[in-house]
Amino acid sequence: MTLRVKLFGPQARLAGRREIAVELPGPAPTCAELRDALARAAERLAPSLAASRFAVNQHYVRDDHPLREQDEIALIGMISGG
Amino acid sequence: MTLRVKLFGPQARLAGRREIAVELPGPAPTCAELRDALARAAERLAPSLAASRFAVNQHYVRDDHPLREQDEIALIGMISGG
Amino acid sequence: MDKTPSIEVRLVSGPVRAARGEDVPGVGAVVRFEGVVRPVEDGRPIEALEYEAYEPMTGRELTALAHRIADRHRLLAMRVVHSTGRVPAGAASFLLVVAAEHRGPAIRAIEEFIDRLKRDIPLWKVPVWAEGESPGADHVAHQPDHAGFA
Amino acid sequence: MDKTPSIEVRLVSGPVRAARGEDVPGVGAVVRFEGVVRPVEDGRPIEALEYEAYEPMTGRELTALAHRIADRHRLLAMRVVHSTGRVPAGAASFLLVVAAEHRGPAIRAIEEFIDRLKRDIPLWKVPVWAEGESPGADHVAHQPDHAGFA
Repeated sequence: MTLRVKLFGPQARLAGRREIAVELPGPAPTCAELRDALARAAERLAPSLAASRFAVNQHYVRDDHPLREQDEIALIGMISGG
Repeated sequence: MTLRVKLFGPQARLAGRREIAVELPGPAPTCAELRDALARAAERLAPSLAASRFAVNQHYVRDDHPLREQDEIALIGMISGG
Repeated sequence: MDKTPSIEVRLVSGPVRAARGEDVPGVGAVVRFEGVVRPVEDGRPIEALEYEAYEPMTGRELTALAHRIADRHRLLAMRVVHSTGRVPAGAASFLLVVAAEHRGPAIRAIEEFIDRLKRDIPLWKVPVWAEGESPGADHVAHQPDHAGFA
Repeated sequence: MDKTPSIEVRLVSGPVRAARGEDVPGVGAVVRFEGVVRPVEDGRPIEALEYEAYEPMTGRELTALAHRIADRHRLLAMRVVHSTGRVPAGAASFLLVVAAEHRGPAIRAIEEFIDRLKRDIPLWKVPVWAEGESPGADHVAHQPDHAGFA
């Protein structure tokens, strides 16, 4: 399935785009699998991925969270408010 | 000699006055001796004296500081700014 | 304190506060502390606190303390304002503003300044009890009212 | 920072700030934190920071955090304002005001809120380099300028 992941801030600059599409096999891939796929799809994101979290449909989820094609997925990393 | 000690805030209320005169023997009594004499001269001050300091001529001094009759002496205790 | 706190959260487009020409350059954190007179002292309602200083010693000691704290925490700016005389409940008697490059030193400077203030600076406060509240024997029994000292 | 800090100390007669009708009763300490955009990022001059949020998640997480901190420290009031978009150097991008009975919880609430903000809240900043500063390869090499995202 194709998952679309929103990018923000420095990670959007690193990837050169605000959204990235990733192909993942299986009916319900997890966030952990998405993380690995992102590192391959956008090399420049790789160093910041370990310290990043995912939000699915606007809520933080854990790495074992299963993903569906219609989910709104956001990569939340390199944050620094204040 | 006669020493005049300025009182402030709660200690002035406790003693019922803003200045108290204390008689002390000797040519150069110390602040420690003054403290003891104050406790006798104004019983209601006694509980707060151990945690009080003296200022002489507008500067904090130690307990062994020798006092002269013309000194401006202030009892600095029960302070609570802010 | 089982009341619900008043909470307001907003995202705004653009600055929360514009740049000010008079600011010291390089500031990253401004912390402002206001000490407010609470309406109760030792469990009894008060109208006000009456503050006393011992000038010029009080001002001199406050200034020396401000310099020590500013040096230790490498502050860029510091402002201290303290009341003397009568301050009604709900009003502020003390203002401390510090500016620093980073928030850690700014916050530590605030804490340390107030700790030192309460220990070392010749400043006193005396409660002015609310009307109808008779002064307790343990506080000002057979003492003249604070007004008698004015 | 070997400049002499700007230090001002004053004793004033009467309140430093008058009582305000709208205040929550019982307040003893009001602490206000302002986060200001510094003119340098990673050692290079910037013109501004560009803040991004992910709404409505950002506002919802900020509000939840405010309630958690207010409960834990028994605050009487809390106000949070954060910028999105461009904030020039010297301007404030973040304002946090807390009111509590005592200063300890107020100061701890400020510290804890900011720690959590930087760890948990979806907010990002991107430097807008000062004119004449070419972006370093380690930062934004062959990336479109942030304006390309607007």
